[in-house]
Amino acid sequence: MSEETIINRIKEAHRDQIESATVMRVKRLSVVVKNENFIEVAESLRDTFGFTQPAAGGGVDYPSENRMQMIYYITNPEDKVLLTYRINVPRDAPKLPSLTKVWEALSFHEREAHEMFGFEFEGHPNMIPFLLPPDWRGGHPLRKDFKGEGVTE
Amino acid sequence: MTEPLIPPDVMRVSWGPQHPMSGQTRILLDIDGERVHKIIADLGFTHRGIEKILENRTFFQGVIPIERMVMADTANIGLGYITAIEEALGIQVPERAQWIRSLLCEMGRINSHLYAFGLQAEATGYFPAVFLWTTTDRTLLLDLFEELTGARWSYNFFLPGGVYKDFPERFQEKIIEAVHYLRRRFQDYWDAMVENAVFEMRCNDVAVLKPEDAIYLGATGPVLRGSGIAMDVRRDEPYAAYGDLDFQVITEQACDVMARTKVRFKEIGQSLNMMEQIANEIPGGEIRARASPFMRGKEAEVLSRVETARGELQIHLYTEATPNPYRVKINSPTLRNMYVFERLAELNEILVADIPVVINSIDPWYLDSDR
Amino acid sequence: MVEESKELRRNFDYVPGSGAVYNVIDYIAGWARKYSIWPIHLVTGCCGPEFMQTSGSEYDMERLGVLPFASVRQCDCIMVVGVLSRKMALRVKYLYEQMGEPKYVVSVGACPTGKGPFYDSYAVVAVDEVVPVDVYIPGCPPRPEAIIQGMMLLQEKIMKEKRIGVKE
Amino acid sequence: MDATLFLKTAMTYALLPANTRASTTTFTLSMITDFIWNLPGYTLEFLMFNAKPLLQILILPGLAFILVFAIIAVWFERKFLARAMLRVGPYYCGKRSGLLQVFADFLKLFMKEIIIPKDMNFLFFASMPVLVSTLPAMALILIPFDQNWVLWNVGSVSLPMFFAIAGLAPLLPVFAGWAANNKYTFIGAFRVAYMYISAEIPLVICAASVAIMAGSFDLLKIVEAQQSMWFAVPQFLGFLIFFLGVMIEAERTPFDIPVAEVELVLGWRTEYSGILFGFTMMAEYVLFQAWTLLFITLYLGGFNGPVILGMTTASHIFWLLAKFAFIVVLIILIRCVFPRLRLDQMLNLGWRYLTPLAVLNLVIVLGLKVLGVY
Repeated sequence: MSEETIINRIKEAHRDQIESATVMRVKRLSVVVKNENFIEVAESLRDTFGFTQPAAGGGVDYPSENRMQMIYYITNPEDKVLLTYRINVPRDAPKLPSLTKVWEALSFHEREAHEMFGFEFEGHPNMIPFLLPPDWRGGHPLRKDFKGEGVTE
Repeated sequence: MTEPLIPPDVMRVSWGPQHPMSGQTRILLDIDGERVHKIIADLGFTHRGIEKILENRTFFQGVIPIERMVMADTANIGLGYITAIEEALGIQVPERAQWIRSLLCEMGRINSHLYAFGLQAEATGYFPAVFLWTTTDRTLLLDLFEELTGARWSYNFFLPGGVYKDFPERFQEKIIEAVHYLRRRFQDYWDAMVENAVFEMRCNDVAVLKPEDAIYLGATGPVLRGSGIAMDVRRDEPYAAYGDLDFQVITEQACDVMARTKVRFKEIGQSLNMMEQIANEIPGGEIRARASPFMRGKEAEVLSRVETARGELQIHLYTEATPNPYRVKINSPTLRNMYVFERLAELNEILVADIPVVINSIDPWYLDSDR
Repeated sequence: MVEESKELRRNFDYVPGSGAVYNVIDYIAGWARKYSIWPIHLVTGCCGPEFMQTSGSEYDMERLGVLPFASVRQCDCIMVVGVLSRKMALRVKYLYEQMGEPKYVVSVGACPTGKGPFYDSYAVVAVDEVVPVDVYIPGCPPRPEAIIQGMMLLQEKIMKEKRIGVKE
Repeated sequence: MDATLFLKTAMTYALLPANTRASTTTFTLSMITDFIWNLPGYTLEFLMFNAKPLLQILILPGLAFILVFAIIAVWFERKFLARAMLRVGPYYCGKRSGLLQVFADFLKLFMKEIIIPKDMNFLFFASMPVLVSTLPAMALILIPFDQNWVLWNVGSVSLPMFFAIAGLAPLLPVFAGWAANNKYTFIGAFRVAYMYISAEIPLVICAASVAIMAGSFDLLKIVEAQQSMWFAVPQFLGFLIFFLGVMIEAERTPFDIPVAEVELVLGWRTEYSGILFGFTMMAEYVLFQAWTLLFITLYLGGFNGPVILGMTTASHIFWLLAKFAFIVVLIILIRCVFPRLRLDQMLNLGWRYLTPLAVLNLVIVLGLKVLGVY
């Protein structure tokens, strides 16, 4: 299946549930989802479109637009296509449901995004500190307004 | 780390970060007798914040911190970042430079796989014979690296637009000599490790990872190929000179620790073939396109993939009209494989004695997973 | 410890020839410690492979009697190999405190010495912020020759150390 | 207080008479000569009458033999393994051979601070390293080096006596591991318990079949019965089983499961520091020595061998030591070649293979006895 076919089929299936679906380049797809349909579209991507292999997840901070974007990287092991599955959340209340129910291997990446950006994942089974020291008080390092060093006590 | 609760009737053992075999991580084991019920990985002991550091470096400077992610495999890691920059900035790379890059990447892969099964040998208690043989053979590779790039581990040899310099004199012949020597040595390793009866007892049918689990848990690299799934970025979307090189994607059907070790062994054979092919067939021409060290980016978003020795490395690069990137997201292979390791105890029966063998079968490099 | 030793020395001063005996014991102890440095198996960062090469065949640190050992109780040297993050720094401190008394710290590489290429990182500390350091070995990563020279410097330092068992 | 300080204090008190401490006195050689002259008159006679047992205690099966063996074995093992790893091994300590390396290590351990963890049982923790290296040494003195060179000749019960003493040795690591109150030592201690039980039963059966063949439990008689042919020939099966058993009992590499370094740090020895750790290292070699000597006595003809230059006792001792050296080198060589077994595989080996085969060996011996071959 070519990239355009996949994108068109995704658009057909979830016309109202996604904000945009584009082909970035060869073998790279991008789907931006609306917040309320986050889990359903993910399940459909996994079951119908064959994006069964999760690779990673991480965020991007846009302070000027007052939003943060959480990106999940999902692979289709048959077509070898990499899909970035994105969701925009407001910067001051970055709440979103956890995707570990759909792809459980994203657990580590959500824990990382939680401490690096401050995303709140609802329903994550094991939200404990991951990369930073347990007594970290310095805020979220990968946000654009993070300055200087973290403070540990 | 605020630890999860300890269930009744098990003992929780903290394994690392100071332990002969643990590397730079801490693993909590819930054990009952010799049986391991649950593995909890506590990462972050080598977290340096490379993603944040890269935001404060220019494109040329950024190669230095990112190469420190995997010291045994710096060529592949550096190439991931460099290809992302080239794609974002629209730089074309001459063909000869691509071939030199592939050569260095394959040598790095051999270097890294040597490290992996040297440690695997040590993990089974095979300390004397094989573990330090690998260091002996690695000196040969390191001398070649030093001759070509001037450094033993962290070359900083790839630049946006090409490579730093061309082959020195008689370098091609030296590569072919090295390939012949290493082929002979790998036969020794194969005989001493894979065909050793006790080593087989330790590795066969340990930590079986079924293909569907491997995909679902997000395994990558030799772990995935050891479960019989032929996924390799070099083949799926060729970068550097891999489109012109002949190689096979190695898979093993046994899905256990031994299968992963065998995959690494056979991949080294493929890498040696590629080294020979590059030394014989490398095209002439320029080695570097013009690119200013102070170049500015343009607004772009690039997602590059390369196949490192541990698996697929993805670098998601956001650039703006500034000399440094806006955001670099590094999706490291070890972090994906560490989750597989955490779940292996629930999929299989694993004993305490198997833990070092199993953790080395995924070939972890914690500096890679922690960034 | 220091006071105890000083008091003992004072008692000794009444005995003629005691200084010579004392020096002989010191010499033997220094010689034994010099040739039997057991660093602990602790790799904190990315100079690990180069450390392995140093233990390997071409350079072979065991020639000097340097034998990496498993448990902290039996060791007398921490080689901080590679970058030291905040999370690991706490562990290095614990290990230093758990080690038996004549104990030394060697900082291998640019990162533990002065943060190296991660100078502006939020998560990296230099090793001398955590534990006292005896020898610094620069390089990123240092060549095996440099590591061996560092260990030889440590040996010299141990040999010169008077009143062994006491760190003043 | 570390050992250096202890040593210095001891010297202060030894050199000075009690009433004159901390005052200026002249210390002369005459103090030593006076001490010797003032010894009771029977001292010299006591020494002369007991010269042989004293020599045995101090030199051959006793102290010097054990220490020299431990030193040479450690040195040889380190050099030999280094060769197998394509390295040189210890080199600078002791004029380019590394021979003094072991002395340096021992002295350093002796002068190191001893750390007593907070939550341990002091009595067991501190006594076990000493006991664990002395108990196997007591089994060692039963081994005959010649007809008239047996330190402790208990006559017809020496083989059971050996098993009684050496069988106690595995208990001590269990106590030590429990006393240290550390999870790794705890796991290591239980591995010791599992392993020895599975290994000792085939060993005892094999030893019993040797005793049946020789017609006596006396180690001396067993050796004499092998004058024409070593028992390794008719009991080849038992020979192999006992060889494996020796490696298991001595915790040599394919079976060094209780102290598996990459799994359990150092097993039951993890918490020991300073000279206490030195004792546990020493224990490994004493145990190795005792079981290897028993193995040679039972299967390889003990001290039997051609007499050289008419010196019967000396050549007997020479042959025993030569066989001993051969077996030790063989066992160290095996360390270079095999990875470690897992505990369950080891138990499988002990119960499913070694024990039935040992019984089979016993049956063969009984058959030979009944047929009158022996």
